[in-house]
Amino acid sequence: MADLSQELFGAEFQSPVLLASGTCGYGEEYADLIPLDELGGLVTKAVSVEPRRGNPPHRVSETPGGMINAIGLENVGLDAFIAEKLPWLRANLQRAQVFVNVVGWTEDDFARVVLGLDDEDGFLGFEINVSCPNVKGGTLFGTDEQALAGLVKRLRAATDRPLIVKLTPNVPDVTVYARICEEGGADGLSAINTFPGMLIDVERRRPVIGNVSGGVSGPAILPMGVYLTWRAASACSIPIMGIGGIRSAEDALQYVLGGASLVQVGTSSFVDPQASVTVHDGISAYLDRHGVEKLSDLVGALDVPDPPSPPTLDAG
Amino acid sequence: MADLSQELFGAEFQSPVLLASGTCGYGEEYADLIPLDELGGLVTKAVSVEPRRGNPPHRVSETPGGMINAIGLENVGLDAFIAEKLPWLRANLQRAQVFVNVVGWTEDDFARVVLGLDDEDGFLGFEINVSCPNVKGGTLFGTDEQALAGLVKRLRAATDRPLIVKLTPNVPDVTVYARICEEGGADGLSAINTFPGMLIDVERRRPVIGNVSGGVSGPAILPMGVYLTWRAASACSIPIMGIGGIRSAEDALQYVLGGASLVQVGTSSFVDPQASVTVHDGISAYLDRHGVEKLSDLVGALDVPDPPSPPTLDAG
Amino acid sequence: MLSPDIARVARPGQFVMIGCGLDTPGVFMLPRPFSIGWRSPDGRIGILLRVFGQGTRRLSALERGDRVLLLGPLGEPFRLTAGQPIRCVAGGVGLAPFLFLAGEARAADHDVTLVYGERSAPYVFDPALIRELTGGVAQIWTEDGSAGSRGLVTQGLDPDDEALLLACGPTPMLRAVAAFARDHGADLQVSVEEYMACGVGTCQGCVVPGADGRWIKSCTEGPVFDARELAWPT
Amino acid sequence: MLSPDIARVARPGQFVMIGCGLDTPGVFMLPRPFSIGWRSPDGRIGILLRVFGQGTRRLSALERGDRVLLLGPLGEPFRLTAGQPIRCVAGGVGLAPFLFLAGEARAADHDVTLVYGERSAPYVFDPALIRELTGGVAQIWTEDGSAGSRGLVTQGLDPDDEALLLACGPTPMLRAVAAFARDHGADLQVSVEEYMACGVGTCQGCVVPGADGRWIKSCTEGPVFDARELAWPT
Ligand SMILES: Cc1cc2nc3c(=O)[nH]c(=O)nc-3n(C[C@H](O)[C@H](O)[C@H](O)COP(=O)(O)OP(=O)(O)OC[C@H]3O[C@@H](n4cnc5c(N)ncnc54)[C@H](O)[C@@H]3O)c2cc1C
Ligand SMILES: Cc1cc2nc3c(=O)[nH]c(=O)nc-3n(C[C@H](O)[C@H](O)[C@H](O)COP(=O)(O)OP(=O)(O)OC[C@H]3O[C@@H](n4cnc5c(N)ncnc54)[C@H](O)[C@@H]3O)c2cc1C
Ligand SMILES: Cc1cc2nc3c(=O)[nH]c(=O)nc-3n(C[C@H](O)[C@H](O)[C@H](O)COP(=O)(O)O)c2cc1C
Ligand SMILES: Cc1cc2nc3c(=O)[nH]c(=O)nc-3n(C[C@H](O)[C@H](O)[C@H](O)COP(=O)(O)O)c2cc1C
Ligand code: FES
Ligand code: FES
Repeated sequence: MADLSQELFGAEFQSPVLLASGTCGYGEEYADLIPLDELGGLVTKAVSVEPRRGNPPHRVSETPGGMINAIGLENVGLDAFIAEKLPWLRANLQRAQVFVNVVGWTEDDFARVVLGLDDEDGFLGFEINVSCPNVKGGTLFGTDEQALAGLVKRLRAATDRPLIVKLTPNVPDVTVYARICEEGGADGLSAINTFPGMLIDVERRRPVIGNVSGGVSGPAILPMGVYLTWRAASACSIPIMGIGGIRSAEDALQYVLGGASLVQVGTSSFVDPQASVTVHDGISAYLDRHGVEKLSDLVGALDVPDPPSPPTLDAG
Repeated sequence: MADLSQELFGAEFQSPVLLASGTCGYGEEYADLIPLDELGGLVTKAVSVEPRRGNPPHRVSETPGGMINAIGLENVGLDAFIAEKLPWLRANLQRAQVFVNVVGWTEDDFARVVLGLDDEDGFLGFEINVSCPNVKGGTLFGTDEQALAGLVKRLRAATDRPLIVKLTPNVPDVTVYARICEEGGADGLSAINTFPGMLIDVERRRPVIGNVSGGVSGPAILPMGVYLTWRAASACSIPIMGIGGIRSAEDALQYVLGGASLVQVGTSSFVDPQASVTVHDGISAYLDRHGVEKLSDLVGALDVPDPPSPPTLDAG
Repeated sequence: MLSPDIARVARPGQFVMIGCGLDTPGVFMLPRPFSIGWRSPDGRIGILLRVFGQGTRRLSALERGDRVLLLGPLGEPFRLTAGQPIRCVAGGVGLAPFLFLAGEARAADHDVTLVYGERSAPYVFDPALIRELTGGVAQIWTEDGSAGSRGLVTQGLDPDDEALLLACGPTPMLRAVAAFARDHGADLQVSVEEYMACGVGTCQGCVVPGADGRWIKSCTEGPVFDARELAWPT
Repeated sequence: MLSPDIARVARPGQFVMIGCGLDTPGVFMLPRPFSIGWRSPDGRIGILLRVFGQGTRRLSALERGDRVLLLGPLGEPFRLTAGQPIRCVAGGVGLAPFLFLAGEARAADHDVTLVYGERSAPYVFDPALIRELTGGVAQIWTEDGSAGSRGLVTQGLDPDDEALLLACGPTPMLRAVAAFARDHGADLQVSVEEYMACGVGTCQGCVVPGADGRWIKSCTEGPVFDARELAWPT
């Protein structure tokens, strides 16, 4: 049996497959449905300093090959997270690694969540969600080079725990942002968050989503996620969690070959709660079939052959 | 019967449905399959100053809910376009409007194509493809505010014909680029071009696409296209051609309600060459069913209701 | 659909998520929620499926023997007190949970009536089947009078009746029934419909406005709510 | 598949694009190219479908009576000179066009032989059906010798034969046959396989390298080429 475990961020990941933020609640909700503690881990729903009510419905809808969501980062807030959610994670997940997804609208917001959690037990590190507007600049943290650089440095100073920045896809050149994160001291990257999108109900001539627009996820964004992961990996040397549209081991392995050490399964868990388990098992089968001893041998192992010049008829 | 015709860019569009650049060749290829001259029009494959050989295969492949392509802007070049392709368009399309999609790697490249064609008959205007790298800056014209502003002004000075800029989707804020185009004197916008993406053949551990990465199109990008069109429309007052993933009249009407005056059908023509005709007929049926007299009444007619505050249980 | 595990423990008002999994080539579909409409002793459950959009069109094209992904039973059922008389108000496919409930409640000696509204006759579910499944008749209303009485189901409600009201149907109907219950001091439980992704409480997609100003997840805290828990427009 | 228009005018070597259109809810699929494998007088055409990935898996799940979107006949057929003797070299589903061609060519009094290679026995197309469709036998080769002779189809070629060679199959096989033809000065036409989107010349997706350094669209200028038109690796 091939070895799927990896030592990353100073911790042991028994599997490369994690559940993506916002698609597994705070873990507890899936506890009866899947063997959570056998996965690589999970990323919690975003946690902000104050509780957030979130957006009016409809908050989710199907799109071609995917879905759109505008939950509005509804969450219980830092204090209730510590009091009500973290104890469950601490008590129930021994081998699966937990990242807390952190969100804010100012640098201070982020820093307060990170500092507030830093001394608690029950999780490994932080995944910083920078796909939210910076109230100072109006842009998203994740699309504003200066705001991102400032934020990463500030959070790096605030914690010694693994600090992962989750990249926003709608930038002209993701390598710029990947490098900013690495230079600011981030331990890893998550690529990618959702794409802004919108659906219109043509019969009523109204947006389907209560918040008008939302984030598109699911298989539809798979090729974009693989591309951005590959680009980010080419620009920095910190580990990457590949995210976007993963349904199968084959999808996950595209991310791994492109340079991701870990992957996260999001939308597919809605379609089949077992998706993450199926992905794990399929990766294991792939390694056995190809005689690959350990998964880490595949990370970034994409072969980009030079096309023959002059071109000839090649074996596909 | 509702009126689908519109007067735009100083010309008559008998239908709001056009064929998208790169998906209908130079028109001729589809002549036997669809009643081209009954459509709103078509946009030619990109034309560059010099002929281009394009990328090695594979150039196209299916993705979840869409496809990826990396043709590499293969085209016959300006001179051959004038000598071999334009005469057919001139002779065969009397009522359908033709835009020439123009591509280049320097401002001069674009200007030479525009100037070279300006005195020719057989087409209405130019659609400027700015999703290509600017050899000067390394970025794409379409993601570089200065390069885009310079290019639009330069081309505006070069021609009095309708000048449409085709927006690139992977920017943090499309309104910035929409405004640059309007201020530079563009007559209209096309939104959107493809999303950068990549597919990996995990069995061979190689990119599927000869060019490694390519552009993702098809239904998968529909919600992104509608969103970006709506955003662009909110930022400027020149007409917009909505593009991305349109399969049906309903899809097209999402663009129209979001603010597009015209739409372009691309990938769907590969799935069914009649797609554009079906979209046209469906729009016509929708207008009749809803008692809308003319299509232009629907352009931008999206109703964005304020959610009730405090929230109550509303009728979906 | 054969699912002994669901059939055994299901209670009226609960729902299932029905999808086609991740294996069908070229197909992506979020699962869709459906009220459990009936169950049979041999471990089958039934739903009432009306084609509305893409998802239901796809599910309706499934054939006997096709495999679907079933998740359930989910959510909170209707809550009945022993012996309590019950008035069920159904609009359209909102009939489904009452097919299940009316049969079971009648077997448990509740006094049950069922008022059932549709736009017009072609939509009306077979009255013979309703009788078979619920052991009683439904009082049918159509907007155009093409079947049963002409008008809205709310016209079928008796202001002097002090029975427990249960309602399931389109939101405008629920609003009308809620206004009726409020005006007449009646107890009302409603089953709401909101778009869902996960069905199990993880995505926070399915919220409805609570009377206390919170958004409430309808998949885990509902779909059945006491009408007083929700914020109704005034 | 019933398509009298295609069946009437189709010629061996041409192909059809088969898709499922835009109407199936939740499904997006580019059409896939398939060589025309046979035609019947009542206006049907047949293809040889081997499940390879998602697309062919989906198409193979179609049932009698399902509607597909058929575009064709497309591309350039094999070009035969009257009376010319022909040696067909088929690898895998590359057999398809020769089922069509061998029958028609034999009927037109060509001397036709068919060499057909597969990985192993389970893949081999029914020899009785080959006989029925082509009016002759195929000389079968398998890589593991589990059916017919053991080895590659190229071993079935006679260096002294001056007949026209026609080949269809995986690119490595085509390369081997092209090398053979070059070495022995034989005329060769090959049918190539490249990923396609439109199938009709608009997308420029399906190019193969021409001997003159151009990329050539295989859907309109091919799929059948004179081997000398293409650039082979040396
Ligand atoms: C608790 C519950 C019980 C239900 N019980 C039944 C039942 O017994 N019989 C029945 O026919 N239908 C029932 N529905 C509605 C059903 O789930 C369908 O999703 C709905 O009719 C939409 O049809 P569609 O998926 O074909 O629409 P699409 O156009 O394919 O839907 C697009 C998107 O909108 C969402 N959506 C649209 N309308 C609704 C709606 N009314 N409710 C939930 N999501 C919606 C879909 O989930 C999807 O994400 C129930 C819904 C809920 C929440
Ligand atoms: C001219 C021509 C004739 C063909 N004739 C036959 C035939 O008679 N019988 C048969 O079984 N197959 C035939 N094929 C191959 C067939 O079109 C399938 O597309 C191919 O086998 C891939 O299978 P898939 O679509 O299931 O793979 P998927 O994995 O679903 O394909 C993914 C993508 O790759 C493309 N692709 C992958 N492999 C090929 C390939 N070999 N050729 C073209 N596109 C490919 C697909 O079009 C799609 O875009 C022919 C191909 C061509 C070009
Ligand atoms: C309902 C939903 C809620 C989400 N909430 C969050 C969130 O709170 N924080 C975050 O960083 N990403 C969030 N995401 C994004 C996912 O974590 C993931 O990046 C994205 O969905 C792409 O992966 P997928 O295609 O596998 O779903 C959410 C996604 C969905 C569908
Ligand atoms: C095969 C192919 C070739 C294309 N070539 C061009 C091109 O030359 N110039 C251009 O501006 N857009 C090109 N496009 C982009 C389309 O015009 C369109 O913007 C995009 O495909 C989104 O629309 P769709 O989803 O309807 O296909 C091409 C798209 C495809 C699929
Ligand atoms: S549907 Fe996901 S929380 Fe209710
Ligand atoms: S497949 Fe489109 S040009 Fe050949």
